[in-house]
Amino acid sequence: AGNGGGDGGGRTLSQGVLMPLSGGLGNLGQPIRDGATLPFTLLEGNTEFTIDSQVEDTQTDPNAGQTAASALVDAGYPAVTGAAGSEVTIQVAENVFIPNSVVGCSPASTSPAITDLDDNNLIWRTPPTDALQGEVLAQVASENIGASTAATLYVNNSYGQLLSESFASAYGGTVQNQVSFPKGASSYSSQLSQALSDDPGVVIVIGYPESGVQLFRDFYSEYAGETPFLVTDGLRDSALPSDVGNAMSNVQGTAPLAAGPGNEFFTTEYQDAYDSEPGVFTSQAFDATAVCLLANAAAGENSGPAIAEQMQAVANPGGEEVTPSTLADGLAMAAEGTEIQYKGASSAVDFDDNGDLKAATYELFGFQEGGGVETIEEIAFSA
Amino acid sequence: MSSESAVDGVGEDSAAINAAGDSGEEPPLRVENLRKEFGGITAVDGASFEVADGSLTGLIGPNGAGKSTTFNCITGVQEPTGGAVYFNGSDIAGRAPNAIVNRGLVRTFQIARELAEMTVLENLMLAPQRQQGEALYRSVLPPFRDGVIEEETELREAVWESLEFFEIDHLAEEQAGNLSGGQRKLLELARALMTDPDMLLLDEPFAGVNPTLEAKLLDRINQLRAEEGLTFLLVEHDMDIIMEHCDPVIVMHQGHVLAEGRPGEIRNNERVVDAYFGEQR
Amino acid sequence: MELYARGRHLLRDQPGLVVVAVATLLLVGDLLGKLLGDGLTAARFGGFVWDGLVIGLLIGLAGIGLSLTYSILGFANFAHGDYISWGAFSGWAVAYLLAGIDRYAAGGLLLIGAGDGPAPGDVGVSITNTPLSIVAGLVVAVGFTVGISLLIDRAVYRPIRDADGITLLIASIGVAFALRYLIVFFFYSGRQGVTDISRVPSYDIGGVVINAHELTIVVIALVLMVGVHLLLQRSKLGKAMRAMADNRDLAQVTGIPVEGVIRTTWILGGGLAGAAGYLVVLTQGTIAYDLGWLLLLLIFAAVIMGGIGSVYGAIVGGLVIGLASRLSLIWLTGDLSSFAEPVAFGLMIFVLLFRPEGIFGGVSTA
Amino acid sequence: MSSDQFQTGRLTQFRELLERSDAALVLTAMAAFYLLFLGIGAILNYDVAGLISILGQVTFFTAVYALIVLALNLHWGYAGLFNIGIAGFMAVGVYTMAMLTAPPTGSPPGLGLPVAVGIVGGMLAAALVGLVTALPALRLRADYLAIVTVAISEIIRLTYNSPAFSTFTLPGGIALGTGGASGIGTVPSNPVQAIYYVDPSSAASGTTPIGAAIFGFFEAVFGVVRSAVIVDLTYGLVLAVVVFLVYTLLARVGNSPFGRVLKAIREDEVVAKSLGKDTNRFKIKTFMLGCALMGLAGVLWQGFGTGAVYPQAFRPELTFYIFIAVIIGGAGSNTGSVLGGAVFANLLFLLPQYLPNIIEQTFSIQADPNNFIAAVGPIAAGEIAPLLGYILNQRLPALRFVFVGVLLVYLMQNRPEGLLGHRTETAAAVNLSEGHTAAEQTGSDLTAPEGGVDDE
Amino acid sequence: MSETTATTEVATYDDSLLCVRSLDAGYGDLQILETVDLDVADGEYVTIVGPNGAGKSTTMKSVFGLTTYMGGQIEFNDEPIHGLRPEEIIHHGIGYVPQSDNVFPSLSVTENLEMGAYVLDSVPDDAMQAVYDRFPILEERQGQKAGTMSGGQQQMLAMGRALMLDPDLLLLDEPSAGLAPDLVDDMFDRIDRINDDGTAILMVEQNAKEALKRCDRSYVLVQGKNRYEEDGDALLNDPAVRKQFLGG
Ligand SMILES: Nc1ncnc2c1ncn2[C@@H]1O[C@H](COP(=O)(O)OP(=O)(O)OP(=O)(O)O)[C@@H](O)[C@H]1O
Ligand SMILES: Nc1ncnc2c1ncn2[C@@H]1O[C@H](COP(=O)(O)OP(=O)(O)OP(=O)(O)O)[C@@H](O)[C@H]1O
Ligand SMILES: [Mg+2]
Ligand SMILES: [Mg+2]
Repeated sequence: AGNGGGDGGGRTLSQGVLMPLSGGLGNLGQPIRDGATLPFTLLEGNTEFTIDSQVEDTQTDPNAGQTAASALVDAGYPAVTGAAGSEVTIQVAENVFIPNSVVGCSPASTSPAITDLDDNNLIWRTPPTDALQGEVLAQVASENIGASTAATLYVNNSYGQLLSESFASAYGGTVQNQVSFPKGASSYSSQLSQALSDDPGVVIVIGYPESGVQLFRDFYSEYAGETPFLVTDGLRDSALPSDVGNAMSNVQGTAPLAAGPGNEFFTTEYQDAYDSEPGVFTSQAFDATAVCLLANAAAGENSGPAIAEQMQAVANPGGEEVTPSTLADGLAMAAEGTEIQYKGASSAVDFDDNGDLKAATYELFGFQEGGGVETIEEIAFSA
Repeated sequence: MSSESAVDGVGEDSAAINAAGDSGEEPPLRVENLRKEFGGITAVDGASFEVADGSLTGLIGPNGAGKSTTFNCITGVQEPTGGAVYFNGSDIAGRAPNAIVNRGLVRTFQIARELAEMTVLENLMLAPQRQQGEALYRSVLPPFRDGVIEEETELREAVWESLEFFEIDHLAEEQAGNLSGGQRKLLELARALMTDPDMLLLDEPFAGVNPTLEAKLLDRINQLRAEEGLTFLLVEHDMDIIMEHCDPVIVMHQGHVLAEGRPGEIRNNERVVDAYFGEQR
Repeated sequence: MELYARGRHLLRDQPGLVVVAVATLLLVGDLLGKLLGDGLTAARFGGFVWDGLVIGLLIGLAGIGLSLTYSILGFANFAHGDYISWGAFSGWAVAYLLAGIDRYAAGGLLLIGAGDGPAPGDVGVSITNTPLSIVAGLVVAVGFTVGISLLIDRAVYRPIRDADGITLLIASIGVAFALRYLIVFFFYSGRQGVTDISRVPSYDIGGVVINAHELTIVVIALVLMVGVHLLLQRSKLGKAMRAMADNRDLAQVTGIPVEGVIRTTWILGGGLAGAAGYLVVLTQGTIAYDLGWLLLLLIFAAVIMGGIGSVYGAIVGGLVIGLASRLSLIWLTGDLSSFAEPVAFGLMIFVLLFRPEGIFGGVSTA
Repeated sequence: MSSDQFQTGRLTQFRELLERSDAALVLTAMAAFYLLFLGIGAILNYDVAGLISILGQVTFFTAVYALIVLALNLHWGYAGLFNIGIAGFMAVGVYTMAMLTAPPTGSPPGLGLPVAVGIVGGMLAAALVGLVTALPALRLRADYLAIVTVAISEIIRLTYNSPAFSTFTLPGGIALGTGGASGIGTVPSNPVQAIYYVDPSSAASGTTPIGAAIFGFFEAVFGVVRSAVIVDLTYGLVLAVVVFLVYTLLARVGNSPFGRVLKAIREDEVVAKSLGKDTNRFKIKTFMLGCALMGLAGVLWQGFGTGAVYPQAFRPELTFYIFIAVIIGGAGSNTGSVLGGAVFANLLFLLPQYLPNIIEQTFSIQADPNNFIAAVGPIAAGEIAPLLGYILNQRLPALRFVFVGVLLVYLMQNRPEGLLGHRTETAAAVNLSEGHTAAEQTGSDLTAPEGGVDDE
Repeated sequence: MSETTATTEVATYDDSLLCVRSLDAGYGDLQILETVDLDVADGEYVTIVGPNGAGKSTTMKSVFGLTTYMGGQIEFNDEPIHGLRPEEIIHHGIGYVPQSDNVFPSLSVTENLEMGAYVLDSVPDDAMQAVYDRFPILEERQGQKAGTMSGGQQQMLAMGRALMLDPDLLLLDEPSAGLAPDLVDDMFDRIDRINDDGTAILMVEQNAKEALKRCDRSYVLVQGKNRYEEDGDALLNDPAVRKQFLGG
């Protein structure tokens, strides 16, 4: 546990981090973990509070995730940033966080199923639910691309299944095929040929870079590469075009826009600390940790239920504005009982009563020649 | 020995042996036109013979004549390509080996097949037929288990007796795989006897057994015939044993029965001498 | 009448065969119907066949080694898949290094783009663009895998040479775990692009698109298979291997240098595994630490279907598995497409039901 | 007697006790594991609730591993059936349970039947799938059977994983589903919760009188407010009882004529047949019984233990873990199976999860290079911290598997018979050496009439 | 008749080809042989008889380096060979035909013989022909898979394979077991001829009467120890030996 805080005289704020650092989402989880622990680094030496933190690895596996979460809870952490994959998040919430009254705030789980958890207000998240993204996708498909037919190719898990469904129900045109594909397969030719079989106006791909690399490689080596594709947040990876080996100019995507007021500050700090670009959900991870810390300071004790009670209070509008750059001051204000509102790196962080974001801004992005992602358009959405 | 054997009344020629079947009494084992092919090789080629009740019948023939294969077909270890095998009147050809053993026809293997990682005791305890405890529920459920324990206690007695007789009681707790070649043959024979059979097919039981013990075992076989009416069919290459103890003797050659009759006749049968004895003695 | 009687006979004696025949007829009939109607274009069908052949050859190539070690050493080597993975990683590390050393730092190249290493599109490895580095990579893949095979044999299997097959099998599971996660230790755990697909020419043959990498694979796989065939047929080594598969104790008593033959077996088996792993990446274009492990069950299916110990069995089994897993997609559409792999396994089980020793079982052809 | 002598005397006595009594052996081992993990909890500054939780986890994982290792031992240790499809049979058990009991309104919908029906149904379904697998098993050599079972296990997993059966409608119009890759999240809650909560599915529903008393006691005496840890510990203890029952059952199976036939089949099936045993029936029965127990283990572990069912929990790796555990314990010995399960669960599964924390607690290494070259490069300059940082912060999970692999190889080379596999446990309902005069005096007084149950 | 209990009484042969002294050997930790002494002179024909489990096969295996060596020495042509591997021992000029499983069933007859000469770079044609001359049936069956041959033919093949390198000493473990009487005689005749051609023979036999009749000298082994050493006929006529080991 990195005992930050130096000689500060304040009390200790305990915050756990639970991320997939190995297994299927290991590559995705490591940068998110970096985002989640960045507040600790920034606060070190700048605040009265001592910050006690611990990182655990879910191994992208619900079982291992449960043990890892228990380790955090047993060590007395009242709030946890995590987990990432929706299956693990739900499992850990139901079996560990909720029974033990610990706050869980996921920076990356977007499954609509999380909204309805019977959670005593313990479970929160900083990215928007995919119920929204499905609508955004549908809107982009019909309006921006102008496609009246579509096919979806979705990774065969909770994320892919539910997002594909939510797109299909929001889409005005015809969905010709919904084709699932397994994670980590060595070829996606057959799935591609099925999705493309009726010549759809647009193909929606829901997945992660790990499978995306293979899928787009298969696509470009077997087809002319002109059909418009739309991908989702999971595939917003600036390295994708160079990994695939194609400019991917026919591909656009939607993702929750990291467009909070503190985004610029966050980006510089992240680059400074880790020497690489912040990836998908890293800013959400920063915000999840930050909100939990603020709520902890406001609660005045390392207690899950007390922190849960303060989550909306410190995040939602009303009071002094706190941003990533003023986090240390924010903690002090929260502890004094001053009313604050956190406006984060990813969004303004405004929670509804289910623990979801009330509003979200999405971006329509495209891949740049020679790597990188550029925002084409911003789409604001509120639930 | 042969003087007191149950086949004493059998006539001079082989036809008389067959007559035993006609006289209304079905012989325990009757093999009719048995065939077994392996791909292109015909190992048994229309063999027909009978084994009379209570006899110690010898089955001899050159290496590769089809003796072991005949045993395998009779006991269900291999499925015959054609022909019939009657045991106590019913056709058993093609039945599962265990079904045949359950009817009382048991065999030993030419190359001893001990259960290597079980103790000698366990090897023998396995043999008795229709043990209650072989039913899963009886072994497990308390009201039945007492009966199983009782039965096991009884079997244990019998097993120890057998071990002592075969002079391998000092090896009782030994893993069967650690026995020497000859000791394994003894275990094989003892185990077959523990099944309490009506008829035994013995495939070269004495090969590799030292002569002193061999004589003792033959005595035992004759005793079992006399006292319990067991029938034996014996494959053996040791002519001294065949001549002294077996009556009648069946000679197989190239998969079929070349001759059968009393040892003396066989000894002097020209075709048999040609095919089998060679220039010996 | 005669026909009827024969038919009845067949139905009674070989019900399995009849079922297989009927099912095959139905499938072929349906396939023809689809091809003649518009359910399936010839090009799509051809695509399936070609894909099946390519993957089948690779499975067969990897299967030869598994089959040899299986019959001669008497155990199913569950680490074989991870030999394949190491072949892929070692070979591609070198191919990358050679292709990009003029422009990039060696470290990132050797780790095949791990961390902040250069991207495949920038390094630009392909058979037409950097043929020499591809060939050098293949040689290293073979050599390196041979090396670890021998090393592992010395350290792991040799001390327990006389143990039963199951003990060795379980030890090989241990080896598999260690090897697989050592790749993660040195490289990474995700799947990474490797080849430069923009520089792989492809040819349209009657609507079937065949790219240069697939052609390369087919050529190399066939050359290696013929080579192994000649080696085992022409030298007394092949006989010694069969003798050892028959009875290792007797081989020792006869004066066959048992350890030497075992070493040769590992050299062959490991080398082919390394080559197969390297070539798998050439066709997929991506590399992942568990690529061999994911293939292993299919390879086992192929080897067992073909009959353990038979080189030709492994090749035929590989082709059958490869084709079955692709051609089944003609019928398994929509959500059912995820059943292509189960179909391959099912086929293996089915074959075992009727030929418990495998197609070439009992006939050692090494 | 000097105190030194006294001590060694005690020690020998204790060792003899361990050799004689399996119960003492298992209890001692468990005590050691409990102490180890309490120590870890202490290092990590856990409060009492945390300590109870860690004990609950030790109990839970030991029990579930022991349970399934016992089931495998029946297949592999006794009958020599080389089943490496364990994960698949577990999956069938837990999926059937979940589909029978999940609420019809849930997503995916289930049949909403009582939990007891689910448990029995799960075991039966696993046994039935076992039957279907056993049919080819009867014809195949051991290693071929292994491949067939692992293939079937993969077919099962891929079927549950497939979106094709995510939800489907039975002929009668009843909707049912596997949930595809997202699995079934609406598994009925752990039955022990019924002891503590008015509504077993919700901790918020209020406590039962028993619950109030026990929670109150812990809160008053230890200051434990996290009642969940007490529920978990209770479940662990319930599982320990299940393990004991299964152990007794299997010990009886082993020490009986039935078990003797199984052993014979393992050695040489033709001989067993030639001694009149209908080996096929023995094999089928055994396979089905073992599969039913695997199904039960699936239900108790992946079902009630984790509250949700996912296909990815049933990858072949799980099967290999179980095999490793059985080998550690010693194939053929039931006590060994329990010990092997305990050793694997605690030392190879749980301990590595706590290890990084302990290491971090002791030394803090900030360096965190993200690739191997960056980690070893600085060594030339005498800096070892980057490498350590790389190992600890980046690659510890991978090294854990490397360690498991190396350990397995070590075991196979040095102790292939496992901890207790060297013990020859004669398959008979009575002591066979007894009754023979020469052997009478040896150890007959030690043998309980029930034979193996307690001294197996 | 001399009952030898210690090495002292064993006659030492100056021209000894194989010389075993105080050999202790066994399997793993299990000791089977205890101070076994044994000599075979150049061209001599020696048999070992004894009850089942006496350690006869173990003695043969020990000479050929197939057991755990525990002490004593084995010299061949005055060179110590204990602790060597079988393929090295073959080079010294010893051939061994095991008691059972002594052919490669899936190899043809010719291939089986080729294996016998594996240690050489190429198979000497004349050696192969010499074996064929000795066992004409093998020449007839050149291409047949050894596993499909009858027991007697397999025994000949095994012997032929051991003769491929023209060894100075041939170890035979129960060569007559399981053979039909004509073949038993035939086999013993062939062994005689091999011996006549100058190859020393060390043979284990249960068919003790026949073996003792033909050999030059014999050892009786009981429970892993030498019990008697004598020329064959003398043993055959010794009433004690007859009673104990030859069945009266
Ligand atoms: N499984 C088999 N496959 C092919 N051929 C076989 C098989 N079993 C036996 N044979 C052949 O069948 C013939 C008869 O063999 P069998 O073992 O019955 O002879 P036998 O009379 O018992 O000889 P022996 O006295 O040597 O034991 C032989 O030619 C043998 O090679
Ligand atoms: N591989 C082995 N492991 C352990 N013990 C063995 C092994 N092989 C043989 N033995 C034991 O060594 C002793 C001598 O066996 P050996 O085979 O040498 O006897 P033998 O004199 O050849 O007897 P037989 O005439 O029956 O073949 C026996 O008690 C046997 O149980
Ligand atoms: Mg025979
Ligand atoms: Mg012997």
